[in-house]
Amino acid sequence: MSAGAQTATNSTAAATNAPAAAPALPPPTLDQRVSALEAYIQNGNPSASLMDTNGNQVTANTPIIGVAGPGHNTWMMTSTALVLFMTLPGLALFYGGLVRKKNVLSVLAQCFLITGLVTILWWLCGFSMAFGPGTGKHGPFWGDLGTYALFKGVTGASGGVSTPWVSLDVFACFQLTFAIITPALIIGSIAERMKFKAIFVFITLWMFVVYFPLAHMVWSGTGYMSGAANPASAGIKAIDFAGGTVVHMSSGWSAIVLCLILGKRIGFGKQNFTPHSLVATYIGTAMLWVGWYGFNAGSEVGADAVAANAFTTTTLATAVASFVWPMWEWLTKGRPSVLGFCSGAVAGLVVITPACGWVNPTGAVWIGIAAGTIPWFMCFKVKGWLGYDDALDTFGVHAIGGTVGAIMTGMLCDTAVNTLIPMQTNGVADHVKQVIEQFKAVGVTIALSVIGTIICAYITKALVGLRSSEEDEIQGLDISDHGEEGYHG
Amino acid sequence: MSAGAQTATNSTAAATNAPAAAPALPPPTLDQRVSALEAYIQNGNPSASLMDTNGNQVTANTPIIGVAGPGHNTWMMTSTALVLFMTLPGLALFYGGLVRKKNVLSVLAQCFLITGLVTILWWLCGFSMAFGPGTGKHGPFWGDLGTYALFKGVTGASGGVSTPWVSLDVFACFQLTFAIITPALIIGSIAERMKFKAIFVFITLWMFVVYFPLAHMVWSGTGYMSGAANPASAGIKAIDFAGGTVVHMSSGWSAIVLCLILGKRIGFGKQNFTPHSLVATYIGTAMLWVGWYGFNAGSEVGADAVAANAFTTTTLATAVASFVWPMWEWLTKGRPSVLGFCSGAVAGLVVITPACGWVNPTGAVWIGIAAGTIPWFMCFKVKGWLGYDDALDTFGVHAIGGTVGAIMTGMLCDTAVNTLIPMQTNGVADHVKQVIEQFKAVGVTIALSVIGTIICAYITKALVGLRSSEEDEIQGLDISDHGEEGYHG
Amino acid sequence: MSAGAQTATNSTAAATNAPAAAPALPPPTLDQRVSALEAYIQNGNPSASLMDTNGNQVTANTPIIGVAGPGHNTWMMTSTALVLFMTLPGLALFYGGLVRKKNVLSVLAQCFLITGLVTILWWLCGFSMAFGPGTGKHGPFWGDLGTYALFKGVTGASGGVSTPWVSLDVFACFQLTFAIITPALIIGSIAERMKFKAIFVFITLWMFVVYFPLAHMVWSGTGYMSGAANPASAGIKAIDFAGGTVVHMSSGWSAIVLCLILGKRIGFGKQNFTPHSLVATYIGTAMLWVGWYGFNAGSEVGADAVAANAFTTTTLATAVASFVWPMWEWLTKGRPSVLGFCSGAVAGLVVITPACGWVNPTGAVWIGIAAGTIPWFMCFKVKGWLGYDDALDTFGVHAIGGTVGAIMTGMLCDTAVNTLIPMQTNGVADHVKQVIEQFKAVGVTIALSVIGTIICAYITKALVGLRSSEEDEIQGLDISDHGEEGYHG
Amino acid sequence: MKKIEAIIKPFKLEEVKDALSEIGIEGMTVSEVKGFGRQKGHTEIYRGSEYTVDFLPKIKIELVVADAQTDAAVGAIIKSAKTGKIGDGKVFVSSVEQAVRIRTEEKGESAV
Amino acid sequence: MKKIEAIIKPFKLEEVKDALSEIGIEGMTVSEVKGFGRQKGHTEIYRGSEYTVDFLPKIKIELVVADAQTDAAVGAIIKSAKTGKIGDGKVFVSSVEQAVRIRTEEKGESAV
Amino acid sequence: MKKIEAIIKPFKLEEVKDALSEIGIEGMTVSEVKGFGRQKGHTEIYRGSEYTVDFLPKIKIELVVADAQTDAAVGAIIKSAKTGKIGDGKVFVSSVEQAVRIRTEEKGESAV
Ligand SMILES: Nc1ncnc2c1ncn2[C@@H]1O[C@H](COP(=O)(O)OP(=O)(O)O)[C@@H](O)[C@H]1O
Ligand SMILES: Nc1ncnc2c1ncn2[C@@H]1O[C@H](COP(=O)(O)OP(=O)(O)O)[C@@H](O)[C@H]1O
Ligand SMILES: Nc1ncnc2c1ncn2[C@@H]1O[C@H](COP(=O)(O)OP(=O)(O)O)[C@@H](O)[C@H]1O
Repeated sequence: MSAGAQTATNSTAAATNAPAAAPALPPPTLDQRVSALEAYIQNGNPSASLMDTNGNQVTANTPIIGVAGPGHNTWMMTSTALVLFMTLPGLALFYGGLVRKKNVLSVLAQCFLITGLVTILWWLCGFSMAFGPGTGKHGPFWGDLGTYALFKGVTGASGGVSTPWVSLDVFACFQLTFAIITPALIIGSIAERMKFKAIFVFITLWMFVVYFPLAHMVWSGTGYMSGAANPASAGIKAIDFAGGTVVHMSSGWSAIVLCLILGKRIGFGKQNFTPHSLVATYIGTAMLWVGWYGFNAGSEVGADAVAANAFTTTTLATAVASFVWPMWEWLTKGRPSVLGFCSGAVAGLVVITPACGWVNPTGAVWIGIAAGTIPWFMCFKVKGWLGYDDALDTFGVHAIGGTVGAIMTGMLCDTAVNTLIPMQTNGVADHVKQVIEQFKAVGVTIALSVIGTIICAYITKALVGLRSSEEDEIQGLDISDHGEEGYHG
Repeated sequence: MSAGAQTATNSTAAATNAPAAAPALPPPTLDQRVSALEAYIQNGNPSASLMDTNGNQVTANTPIIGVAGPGHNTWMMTSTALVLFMTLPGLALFYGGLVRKKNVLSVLAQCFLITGLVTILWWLCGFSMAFGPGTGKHGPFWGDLGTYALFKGVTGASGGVSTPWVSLDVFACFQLTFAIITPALIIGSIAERMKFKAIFVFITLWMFVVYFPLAHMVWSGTGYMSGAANPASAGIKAIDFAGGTVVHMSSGWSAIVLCLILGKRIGFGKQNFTPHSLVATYIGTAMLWVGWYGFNAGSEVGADAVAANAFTTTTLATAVASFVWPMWEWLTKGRPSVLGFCSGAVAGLVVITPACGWVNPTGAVWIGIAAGTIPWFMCFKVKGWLGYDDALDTFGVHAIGGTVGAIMTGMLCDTAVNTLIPMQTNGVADHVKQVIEQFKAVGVTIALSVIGTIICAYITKALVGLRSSEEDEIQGLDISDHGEEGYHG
Repeated sequence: MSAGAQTATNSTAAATNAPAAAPALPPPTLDQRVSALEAYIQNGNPSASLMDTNGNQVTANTPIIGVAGPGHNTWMMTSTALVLFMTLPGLALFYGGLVRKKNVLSVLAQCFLITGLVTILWWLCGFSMAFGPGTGKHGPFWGDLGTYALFKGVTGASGGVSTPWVSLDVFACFQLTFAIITPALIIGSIAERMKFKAIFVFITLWMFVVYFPLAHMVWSGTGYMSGAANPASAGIKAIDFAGGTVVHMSSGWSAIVLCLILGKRIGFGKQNFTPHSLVATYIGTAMLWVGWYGFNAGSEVGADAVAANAFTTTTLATAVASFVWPMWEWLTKGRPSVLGFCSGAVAGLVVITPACGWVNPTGAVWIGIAAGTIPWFMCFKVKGWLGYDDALDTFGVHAIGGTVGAIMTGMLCDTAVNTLIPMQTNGVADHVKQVIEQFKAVGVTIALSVIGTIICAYITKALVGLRSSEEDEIQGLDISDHGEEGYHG
Repeated sequence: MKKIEAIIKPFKLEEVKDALSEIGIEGMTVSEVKGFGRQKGHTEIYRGSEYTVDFLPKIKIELVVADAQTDAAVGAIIKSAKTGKIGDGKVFVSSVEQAVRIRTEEKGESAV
Repeated sequence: MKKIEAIIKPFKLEEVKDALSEIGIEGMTVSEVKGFGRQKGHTEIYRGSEYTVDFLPKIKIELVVADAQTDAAVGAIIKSAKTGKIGDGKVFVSSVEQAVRIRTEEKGESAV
Repeated sequence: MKKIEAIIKPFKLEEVKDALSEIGIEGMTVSEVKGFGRQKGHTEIYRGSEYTVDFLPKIKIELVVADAQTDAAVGAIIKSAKTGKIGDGKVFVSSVEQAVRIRTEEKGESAV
């Protein structure tokens, strides 16, 4: 199942209704109890064998229904820790190494701020907005405030039919780490010049305007673009295993818009903006890669064969892309660079993200080649031609990479890997149909991100202003925004 | 169950007696075998269904009794690796970044020394002293030397009735990582001036005088303050899920005492003691957070719903505290600092530690707010008023944070989260009772730590002296104690 | 079972034949289904109870046969991520910190290059050559190109009889991370002077000439030295749990040969070659340690009691060695150094690698003492006497450590820990027999590594040359090979 | 020959270098220094400990020029380094008795 | 005007700065240097390779002062930098011909 | 007394130090600097942004010597620092009026 399939929309219902109904039902048979245990191994629905052909439960629950299973729960706790590790310290170091020394702490502070801020929003209402069932007309676009606000009913019990073996609270934490890293990615574009207060306000608004709706649309059981979790009634039957649209496209396209509104850094194109520590960037890259296993293989919400496939394709695509990008540098500039290896790896991770649980290993290799080539071309050529100042290349890598990934997912998805593909792609015609759905999802995502960011940016500008003063920018944001220096002595 | 409940006191007994008794017993029924498998999913006792109402075993063991279960064992191996990661390199970097450049290696060396030294002590007799059953009068305070000395009987078989699904040797390693990080925390207070040899002697003594007894008292099945693992006969029915008393209070209160005995660093209050690398501190903080999931959720010794709850409350409290601390800075000093984000996160982790498996998500948010406020106030205000030189704020964060956590655990614990709460807190009166137990445990812990540290410090002073020479301190401990420099060229 | 036992040689056969045969067979009984579930807990063969005494399957598969089990699969995904973490960023930082500032990026680039390059080779044919069954005369020495080339048949389904609970694709990724770190270790010897292009060519050749054959010989079910996985027909009945021969001896002995062919660094013995950042080396060491849990305990390919034992012995041996090495420094040079703690830990990890799943905790302590002593003596004394320029001591630590480990494994292995020991070591005589087998494997490994490296090195020299120009070496490889600097401003 | 030492704001280095190149100066030596002067520093707070940082990052440029070039060089530096705000720095000129180019052992003005 | 260059022990910087401030000196430039002299260094050992480190960390203070202030400044430095132990450092005085404040283009003693 | 300032290639430092020690010079101060001159730099590319780095790492050695030692010292530096390739650096000599040893307050040539 894809990340989409895990939406826990009816979980509390399932967990609380069943016991209530139980007294009237005969106890489960030994066969049913064994079937439920087998469902644990298969990451399947343990209640299946309790149902008659109409889906009515005919015996009482076995003792393990509603209980999270240790293997799957372990994988999800591990995955959640890994995805947090991607932001803190992974992304912080990756980005922090690329800025000038005088701004390193500002990047670090921004990542940490987002972690705390988004957690609070998620607990307050974000999880409910994104993964609450959402009824009525707005159901496909927006969850609801009531179901999980203040983590009501978010306990260690299993998350329901679609995530039967994982604690709902662990699932909520797992999804939280996605909600954290997405806005943190935006920072790359606007580094070294946006003031801290403005980032605070902008991100708060952006979560409500862009992220919560998009996560709901793509991953919720009632979502508008949720081809896997909402196969019956999704308006757009797109697939996105781990967040090509929700995470990378949304952050990347928002980033370029914010970057254009904000303007270039003082001295751009004239002064030397060399990364202050490629060693930090390298450590960050490696941590991103390692953490990304939680991001991608964790998005299966269970440690089954699809998770294993996602793990494998992530490995292949990333390694290939990390190889291809510096080879292009070698060919065109005479030397393969460390930043090239790092950029290639991150690009590979981005492009495989939507695809990892849908494509086979060979598909992953193709994706790796594309990931090492197209974002490279964006950063080395197109960026120069267009002249925008996307400081750390969030656009070139995440927006373009996420878009390429979304489309290639439709081209390369394989029903032998995952049976939930809406168009049951068995030939070119099916793939064309799936690609069309993917293009629609790409269009909606870009539109929402661009318009949402324009709105949030101008509100922020009106409230607190966007840019640091010239003096602060020259002195460096570490001292002006945080009263500290990164290194001393 | 709390960390306490996992004490493996009768594990080898269970593992060896059963087979001996088996021949006389009829084989287990299919129902019993299925029940044992279901117990695996539930992290329950697989032998329960083999017993009659008097607790006598009536059929032979099923094939999986005494066998560690893969999901739970995986979680505990992962958790153990994560807790080691907290010390090496997490804490080492967190502390190492805060000292001056000339002392960075000394902090790193001290953390590594403690890792090796404590491992050897643990293998020799420490595990046995802390988690050996302990009989007779001293039983509540001290284990025994015989049971597990030299890791006798510490094998991959399951650890017994209270930790049925985890290998005893993995449990011993997990607890070892706690025994490592606790003395390593003390280093924060006495950084930059205590000589290496003195740290060696002091820590060796301190493990015997303070740590092993305290771990036994709080977490062993016969412990004096072990309200969860020893509900029947504990003198103080306190609860401490992952080490608020054993780890943070013991290290923090010992640290301040040692710091006062040692005196201030040369130049304190006059020279500039700016942290030499907040980037290192930041990386260390993030690693602490990630590793702390093993510390807190691992303390359930299994991947069940309580572990999931501990995981979730750890996330919430930490994120909230990391947000609140810099907000206080912003309010009072005009700027939120990176060190503020880091300090808040660590404070949050400390305060939630005793509470994580007992409180619900809302309780965690309250704890996060307290953690971002009280230790902040200690470091920003009280420390200045009192004028002690707690170099890296072990007292302000760990002693005070651990104490606040111990008490708030009693206030906020929730029987819906964990049924093992001694006072079965269903109303204000029960909570008051539990809080009183918590206060008693706080008192005992402080008394033991303070008195123990005074004894160990003066013995150390008599044997090898405590402080580095003035010349060494000025030159920096890296060169004088280790003959190396942290950075070169 | 040892790493060897996991070879998945007949996995696809098992996975595909069974269903084909199924229609004719009666369905499995409830007892058989429960037995298969119990096999999951025990990491045993789930098909065992389906067989008659001749090993013919008499009932159809239960639903979980061929399905990876969540607990074991989780452990192997976690372990794979941990082993990748060892190379990126662990080893890269460990080595990167030890070189001079002007060469830090070159080491980082080399590690990343190897990661991408080896992944591509592994996918193309390497996995098939190493773990393909291999038939006929060459079968003991070399797999085949057909079975798994381009990851054909490498899916999320379970890997077969010998790794029944782990996805074959996860196993392939796990083994890939070993194939990555092995050549990356070689870099230590030839750091700061071998040109990037030459490393590219050399490593490509070396994988085919040394690594793939050796991995096959030691770990495949048909391997020549695979005493555990091929007990019936292995020519040399040696045991190597996680890669003492395949990983450490092969890289270490190859490294010294390449280092001698390459010659010393300019200025060796005259200029100051102080490590540029022991902080980086320390972080790298800690990451190696944490990641090595995946390497060692993961080599059981399942989360059972042997994995738990490997986890425990790894902890003990490493901690002891990290303590012993600096104590020798303290005794002989007056000061224990941070580099000593780090070197001791790495040496401990190396020496316990072949032994971890075969020896008991006491054996591990002995191994730790040897590991802190013998490699220390090599680096502090022998290296000086012989005068070779093994820049980062790959020979002293990995070649010597791996060799010591291979032999001590035979001396200390314990049938109570693992029943697969070929010589069923129950007394001195059996141990002597096992040690003789170990010596044979040591001999073959050294011969293959030395000869293979000579061949590869001279081919590389002929094709592209080996050394950087004098000017490039003085300027530093970062600028000359990669056009970048590690730190700026 | 004269030695010119200029203490400037770091971000002005490129401009000063270009200005000097333009008037034909092809050698100089640069170092990172900290300056204490009228330009006020800033306060840094680390967990409640406040430090006033009044040594600010500056760049020192040293160049030895022929007597005849001195005024032009000083002028070029002043023009290119000036922002008009406090902390722009200083230029000092002193006399050099001898200069040698190590590579060729040329002496005097032809060495610089 | 005179240029005073003082090589001092790093941990004495604050004291020297204060001493100079007291006698009314409000500008100086400071850099991190390594000193070689009579003060003996130490040995560092990295995996058996021993290196003698005889370049020790020092701070160099440069300040240009009016002729009249020179003696006072030198005196203040000596007094505040002295520990009496080997390695305390040196003070050198030389002559400066011109000084310009970049911001205002003031010249001579009013520029320093 | 004279002040000798030498800009040399970094990897030559040990040799120069030894050469100076041999002729009895027992004090000097060293700093890391960046040099701009005829020696051409290199290009660095970071994700498509190309930067020409023409400030190259150099070492500056400063030593104050008695007048009589000047020529010997300059000669020793030149000899030991020379590689014959562009970028070997310069030696500048200027006059120092006063030198004080902080520890003893000795003045003049006995202070260096
Ligand atoms: N007397 C001096 N000697 C040496 N350097 C000085 C002196 N006065 C100022 N400087 C240097 O010049 C820099 C700028 O001086 P400052 O007084 O801050 O501003 P301004 O040059 O605009 O008056 C200082 O940071 C310091 O490095
Ligand atoms: N002749 C010299 N020229 C320049 N700097 C010198 C000279 N002699 C000493 N120094 C500097 O002064 C510092 C202290 O000198 P040293 O001989 O160690 O002690 P002391 O000044 O107490 O005699 C040295 O580390 C070096 O930086
Ligand atoms: N006029 C100058 N004033 C000060 N330093 C100079 C001057 N010219 C060159 N240098 C220094 O000397 C170094 C070497 O000079 P360069 O012209 O590259 O080579 P060479 O000395 O072989 O002619 C430069 O990097 C710079 O540090």
